[in-house]
Amino acid sequence: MQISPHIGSQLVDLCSALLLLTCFAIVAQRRLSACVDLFALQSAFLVLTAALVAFLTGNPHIYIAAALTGVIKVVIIPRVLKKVIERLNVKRELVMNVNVPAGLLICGALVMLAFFITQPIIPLGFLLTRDSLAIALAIVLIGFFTMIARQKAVSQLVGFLVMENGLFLGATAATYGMPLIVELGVFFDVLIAALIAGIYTNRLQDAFDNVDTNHLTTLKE
Amino acid sequence: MPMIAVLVLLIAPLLAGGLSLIVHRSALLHAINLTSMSLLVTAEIMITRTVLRDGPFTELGQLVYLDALSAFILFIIGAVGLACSLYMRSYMDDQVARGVIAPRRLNLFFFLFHMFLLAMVLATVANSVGVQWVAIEATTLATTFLIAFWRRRESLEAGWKYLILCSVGISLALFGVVLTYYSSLHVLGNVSEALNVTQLLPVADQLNPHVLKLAFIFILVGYGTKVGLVPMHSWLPDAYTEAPAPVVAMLAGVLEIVAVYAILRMRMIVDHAVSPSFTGGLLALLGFASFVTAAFFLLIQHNYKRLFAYSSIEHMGIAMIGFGVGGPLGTFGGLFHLLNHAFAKSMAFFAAGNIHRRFHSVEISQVQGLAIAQPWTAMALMISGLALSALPPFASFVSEVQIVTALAAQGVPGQWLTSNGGMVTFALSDQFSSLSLTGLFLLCSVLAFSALLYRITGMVWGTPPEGIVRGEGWTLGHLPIVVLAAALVGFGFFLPQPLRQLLEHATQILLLH
Amino acid sequence: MPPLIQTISLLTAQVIVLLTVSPFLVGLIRKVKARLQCRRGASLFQPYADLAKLFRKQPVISTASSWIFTTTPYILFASTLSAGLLVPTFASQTPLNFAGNIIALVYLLALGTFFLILAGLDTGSAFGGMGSSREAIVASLTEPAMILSIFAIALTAGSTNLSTIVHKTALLEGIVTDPSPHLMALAALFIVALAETGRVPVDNPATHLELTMIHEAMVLEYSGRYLALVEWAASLKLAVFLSLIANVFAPWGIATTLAPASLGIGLAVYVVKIAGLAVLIGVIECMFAKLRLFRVTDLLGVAFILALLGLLFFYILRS
Amino acid sequence: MSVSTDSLFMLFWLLLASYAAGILLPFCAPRKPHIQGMVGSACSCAASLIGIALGLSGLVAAEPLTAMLPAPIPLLAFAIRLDPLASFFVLTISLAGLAAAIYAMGYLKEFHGRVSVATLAALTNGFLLSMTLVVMADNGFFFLMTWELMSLASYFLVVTEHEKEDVRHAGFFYLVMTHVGTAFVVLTYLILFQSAGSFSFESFRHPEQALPEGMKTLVFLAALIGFGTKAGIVPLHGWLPYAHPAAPSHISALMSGVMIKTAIYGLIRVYFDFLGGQFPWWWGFVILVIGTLSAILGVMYALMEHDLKRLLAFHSVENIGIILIGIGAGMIFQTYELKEFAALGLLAGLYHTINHALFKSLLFLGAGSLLYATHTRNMEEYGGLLRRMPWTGLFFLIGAVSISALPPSNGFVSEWLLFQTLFLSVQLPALFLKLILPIAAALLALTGVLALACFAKAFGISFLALPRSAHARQAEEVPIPMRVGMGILALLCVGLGLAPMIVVPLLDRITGPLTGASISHKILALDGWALAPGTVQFSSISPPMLAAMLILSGLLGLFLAVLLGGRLMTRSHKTWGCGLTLTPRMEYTATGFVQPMKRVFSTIYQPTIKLETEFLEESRYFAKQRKFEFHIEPVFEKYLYDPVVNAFWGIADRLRILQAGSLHLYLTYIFVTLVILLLFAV
Repeated sequence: MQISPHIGSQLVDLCSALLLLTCFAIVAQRRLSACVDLFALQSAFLVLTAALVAFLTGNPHIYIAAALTGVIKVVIIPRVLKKVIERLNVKRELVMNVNVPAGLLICGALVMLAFFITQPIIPLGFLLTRDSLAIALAIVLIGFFTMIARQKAVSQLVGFLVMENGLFLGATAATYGMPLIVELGVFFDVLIAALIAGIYTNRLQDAFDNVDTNHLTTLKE
Repeated sequence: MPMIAVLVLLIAPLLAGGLSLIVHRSALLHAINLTSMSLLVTAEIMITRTVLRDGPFTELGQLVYLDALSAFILFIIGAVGLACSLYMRSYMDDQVARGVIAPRRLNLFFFLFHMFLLAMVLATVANSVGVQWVAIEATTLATTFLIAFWRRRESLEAGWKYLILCSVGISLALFGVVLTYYSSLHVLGNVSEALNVTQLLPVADQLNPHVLKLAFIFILVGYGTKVGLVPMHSWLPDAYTEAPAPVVAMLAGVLEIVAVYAILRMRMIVDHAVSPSFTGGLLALLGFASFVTAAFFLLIQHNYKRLFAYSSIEHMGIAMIGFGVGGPLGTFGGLFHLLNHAFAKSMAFFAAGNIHRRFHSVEISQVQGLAIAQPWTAMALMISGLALSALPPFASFVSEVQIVTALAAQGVPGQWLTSNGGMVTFALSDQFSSLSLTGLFLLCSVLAFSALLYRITGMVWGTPPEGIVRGEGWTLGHLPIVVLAAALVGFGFFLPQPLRQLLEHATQILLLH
Repeated sequence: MPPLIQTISLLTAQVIVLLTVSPFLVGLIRKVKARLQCRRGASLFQPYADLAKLFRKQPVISTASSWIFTTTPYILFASTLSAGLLVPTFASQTPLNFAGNIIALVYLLALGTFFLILAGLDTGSAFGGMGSSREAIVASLTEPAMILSIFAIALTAGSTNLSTIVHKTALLEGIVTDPSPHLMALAALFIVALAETGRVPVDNPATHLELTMIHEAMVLEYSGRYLALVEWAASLKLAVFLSLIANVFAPWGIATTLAPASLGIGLAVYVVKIAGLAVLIGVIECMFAKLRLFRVTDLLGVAFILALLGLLFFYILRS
Repeated sequence: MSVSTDSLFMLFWLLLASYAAGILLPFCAPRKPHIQGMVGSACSCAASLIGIALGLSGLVAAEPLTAMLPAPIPLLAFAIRLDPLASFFVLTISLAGLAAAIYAMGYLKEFHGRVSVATLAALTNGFLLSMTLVVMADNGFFFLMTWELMSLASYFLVVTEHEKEDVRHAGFFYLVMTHVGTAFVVLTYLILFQSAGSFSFESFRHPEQALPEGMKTLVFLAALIGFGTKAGIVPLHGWLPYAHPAAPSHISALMSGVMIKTAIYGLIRVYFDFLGGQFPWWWGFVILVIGTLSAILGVMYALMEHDLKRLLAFHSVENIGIILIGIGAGMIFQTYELKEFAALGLLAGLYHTINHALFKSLLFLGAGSLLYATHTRNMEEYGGLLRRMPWTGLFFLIGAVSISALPPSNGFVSEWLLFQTLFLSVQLPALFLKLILPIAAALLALTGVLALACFAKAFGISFLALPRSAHARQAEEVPIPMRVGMGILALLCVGLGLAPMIVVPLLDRITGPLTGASISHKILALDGWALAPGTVQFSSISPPMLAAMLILSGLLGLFLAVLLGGRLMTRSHKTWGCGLTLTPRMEYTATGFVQPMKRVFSTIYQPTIKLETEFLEESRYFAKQRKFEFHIEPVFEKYLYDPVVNAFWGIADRLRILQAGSLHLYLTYIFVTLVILLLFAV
């Protein structure tokens, strides 16, 4: 079956927008496990987008990328994180560095920033993926912001992973996927990084008996 | 022939890493380590000769790209790596003997060490910018446990900070890579080689400048975190304080430089499309930020490892200023300074390791009369201190003078503030402003000098406190110190022909051929 | 008469004159003071008798002292006499004019002072040290004023060579053009002379009260021929300064040629002039009390300012 | 008379070789301290002798020796040029070096077993070599290299006895000060580089585009601060009184005698050679004022010192000031195109430079001998040493006479020339300067007399009267080599005093090219027997004649004594101590000696005096013991050095907050940087 490029681009944009929405949701969400779920959801949307792009452009290695994403980010990593959360039994983010409304406002600003910055280079993009580069950048920035705004190690991890999602979106949507070898490398790294972080949180728990990263301030001038 | 060399480069560490997991005698581990290192060095020498003889070449089907610049970086990796391996012999055994680390954890240590090495080599030889990114991220992952190797609370904290900050930075760099790809697509089409330097360089001038600017900023901030440029430097002092001496020597001596190399590679591409003054301005800006900040922080250090950490930041800043100012002189000086810093700093950390073993404290106030307690180490510390404060007869003096001269003569390339938003324009290359920058440079160097030598002389001179053993026997661990010192002095007066050629070719490469 | 013989004879003449005249000046000053204090006082030629007696006496040397103590009198004598040879006395053209100008004279005298200070310290007695220390401060305070006043004079005469100055002024060059700076310089130099030669109000040569003495304290341990030499040197110094002042500021009548007649006249006039100055000093010594050591600064400050003003006037008048 | 370039070149290589040998051989020598010391000293002796030959032949050579080694590294070129100016300083350095080396042969015994003599000897050679190269360098980069090496070598020599706290402090203070100076020297050369486009001195002389006025001023100031710090001009002199005493005495002699002179070399090189002697009048004025200040303050602080080596260090400040007075006057005359007078001023300055090098080294060596014999530097514990150490005493006395500029010593000649220069200010057009120069002369005179007082104190308290401590009582004359070392310098002091007719023409070969006026034939009157700057009518002096006069009239005195007194017999007896037997405690102390000065110049010293009296229980009229403390305000430390240091510390301390340890903060840094760069830089 064949979809007109126009509609295709609409669809891709829609998916990207959904990704962005989940970002906001994550920023707003206080409960950690919910955050993780939202991340899983976002990854799912990401898979969807990737698949869509793959289908529309019909180059196969995006399928692989999509599949990998599905396995790693929808299944494995959320599992790991849940485990960590259970073990540390931290349910909710009690204190945040930035409260939710302010956070949301800032995120809005970040989105605008992303559009402002990418606006001159959007025309270069393919027809399919008009705005997803901007959205990708927005997601990266929001993920980054989440890491700053949250205190618990886990939620910082989530923020980091959100960044990664943004990057992946950029890679797939804006450029129809990086060269395969790079993709693989990236996935590998992300996986390892997540695992290592998981291990660390455990160790931190053992050492400091909490994972509130605000307590990590013994090393300073 | 080069083919083999390249294979050796990649396989030796891999193999060594694998073996380190299975063997269980420390002597054997060290043997493996030394063999792989020396293999690496020989391969490096072969490659250098090839590069100098018939210029850049690619291997393994476009996967590997080697030119004078990467050969130069490889040379540093090899030299410092070998020195570290020699030093580790006595250091690690001592750690095990004193029960600081369980014998079985040696395997893990060596495994990670080799992986670390492998990742750095890969990052240096990779043709594709993407693969390079993967490798650099890998270095983070490999080192984060090395840094936290002494499972103390502080080391955990340091490791965590290192992991988070560097990963975030690296992700930003990835976005830069994506953007590069994004721009190259339109010229090269959607091919898997579209990220290869060999492909990008020829067509670089057709790439979209705006995208490249964005890309470069992401890359700079990303890899800059790895280099430890202010304000992305915050992880560095903690990590350097907590990690075992040989690891720090590698981090400070090599890893930073590999990251710088990654930035320079990207810059080569960007400069074709955008005027060099853009990248140059940014580099100089961050360079100065690092230099100034570090100079002041050096004043208030009471822990000798942190002291050296900040001096690393300082010297990376100086090198960045060199590259930012550009021109044959600035670039040459920058590269040369990287080399000198690698040698001096690794030496400094070897010394630090020895001191810590003898005095059981990282507090400067606890250490005195080193000249009597540990003559060799005292010499190493003094020499590295003098080299790090850029005094003759050490090579760092030459490179720093080259850089500051370039700065005074050319000033910082201007107009990096002209944005599409029509920002303020000011060129910092007229005589007076370049002089004022020179003044700032000199002021900071004096500050850094005073701070560094105040602490170091305080440790070296005087009489050692009660209960400190006096005298120091010669061990294998002293060999690298002596060799590095000799090299530092020697390069201060004349550069061996091959090395000089290497540097000059690398400079040429960075100056858009 | 061949020039060499001429030179030597002139030199010997000057040496003899200085050596013979100087004790007389001391005697004269004492006499004047005595008279003004309604005493008869000793004869004018008492100082000669004193010297003769001292030379015959066997000196006592402190066991604590070193060769510095015994050589100092000779050095002192030598330096003062050499200084004297640079100053024109009865003839305006001294043969050794080329050997040193007025600065050389100042430093020759300083040489003597230096060794005298050392000698004062050499015996180890507290008096000597005290004298030396005070001598040092007085000397250091006189010097700047001296140099400035000398410079003022040098300007008016266009030379720093004494003999040249005197000769020119004697032939009525320079002096008449601008008297005011000359006057200032004269005043300054006179004060300096009082200080340098250890007269009241700076020092009192007659006293032996440890709290007040400067020069006397330094030479307290000297006796016999050494004391004789020191005393003679002191009077020589006085003679040098007086002839300096006399000839530089009032060179009239000095022998400008080497004709025997003019030389004779020159000699007579010279003796009269310095005798007059000696009387003046005597009078001053009676009129003023000795200043406290730390008041001396003010006096010499005045001298400095005067000299400076002299300089200023000169430039203002000339330009 | 001219010397072929080849022979010069050979001498130069010989010089390098022997210094290199001096650096290496001590370590190769057997592990016996005295052998190592001997080897090292022997090498530096040989090298210094060659250096003297090189310097002399360089002075008279027809054209300067130039040599250029292939540049091994971009920008760095090992280029040397031996023009008269350089040769003069090579000569000066080598003369002092020779004496110090011979002296060291005996003096090093002091260090056997305490420190590594081999290192000490090697460093000494390195120090001398670097100094020699500094003045020979013909390339800015090379100059900076040798300059820093010189500082470094001297630093390591200063901290030879690093077990002592004060030595460490002194060393570090010196290191930092000299580095600050170097920074300014670097700045100087960089400014010159900007318009010259190369570091070679030739291009500095003839830059591609002319230096703008503003830049010239910057060069002037930067060079003044940079070299001034090394020279120890007020107020940058802070390090001298610490560093010079801390070093081993023969090193102090070299540092104080010649190292600070390399700064004078630098100043002359930059001002007269690079800038071609074209400057506004206020440059010379500034130099003159700084010189006068340094001279006065230097000698005044010296007066209050009772640590012999500190005293000498302060006198270095004074003499640098005197040299600068000459140079400053020269510059002023140069401004008004009075080239001959300019030459005279410069010549006087250079003459005093070599004189100071000689007598200051001599005095430091003397101080070293006292230290060697008594193991203390405190004057109050000396006394009566002239009888125990006759030779040292004699040499020290000669040094003292020279530094007090008394005839017929060399110091007298140079200061006399200086006075004449200042008196020639009559010829200046500006009234202001007409008045300033004579006042400088007056202050110079004051300096001279204070120096006289100071050395009367130094010699009198140390060498005369009764020993004031057990140290002094047990003192013995120092070994032969040390005496020889001092003797050479003493002879030179007298020689240069008596033979200006030889020195002046040589100096004229330097000042002639620099100022464009050759004056030796004008100065030398009466076929060389008299010096007459200006004209014989204006002023003249004949040191040999003065000496002759002194000797003759001395003999006359002796003759009179014999004539009038007959047999020269003496009786010796204890000094009369008012009825008590004389003890050292009755003697005048150094503190007592300078008490009047302290009172008269109290505005400068700001003295703080503390007197504590502890009375007997029975009666308040009898003091059991009294404690007298007296300090003079360290004005410059308090109002200049400390504030600067504290300022930087303060800033650094406030910056701590940047590194507060919070991960979020660090993340924010990266985030903000990224955003800002994205917004502005794109």
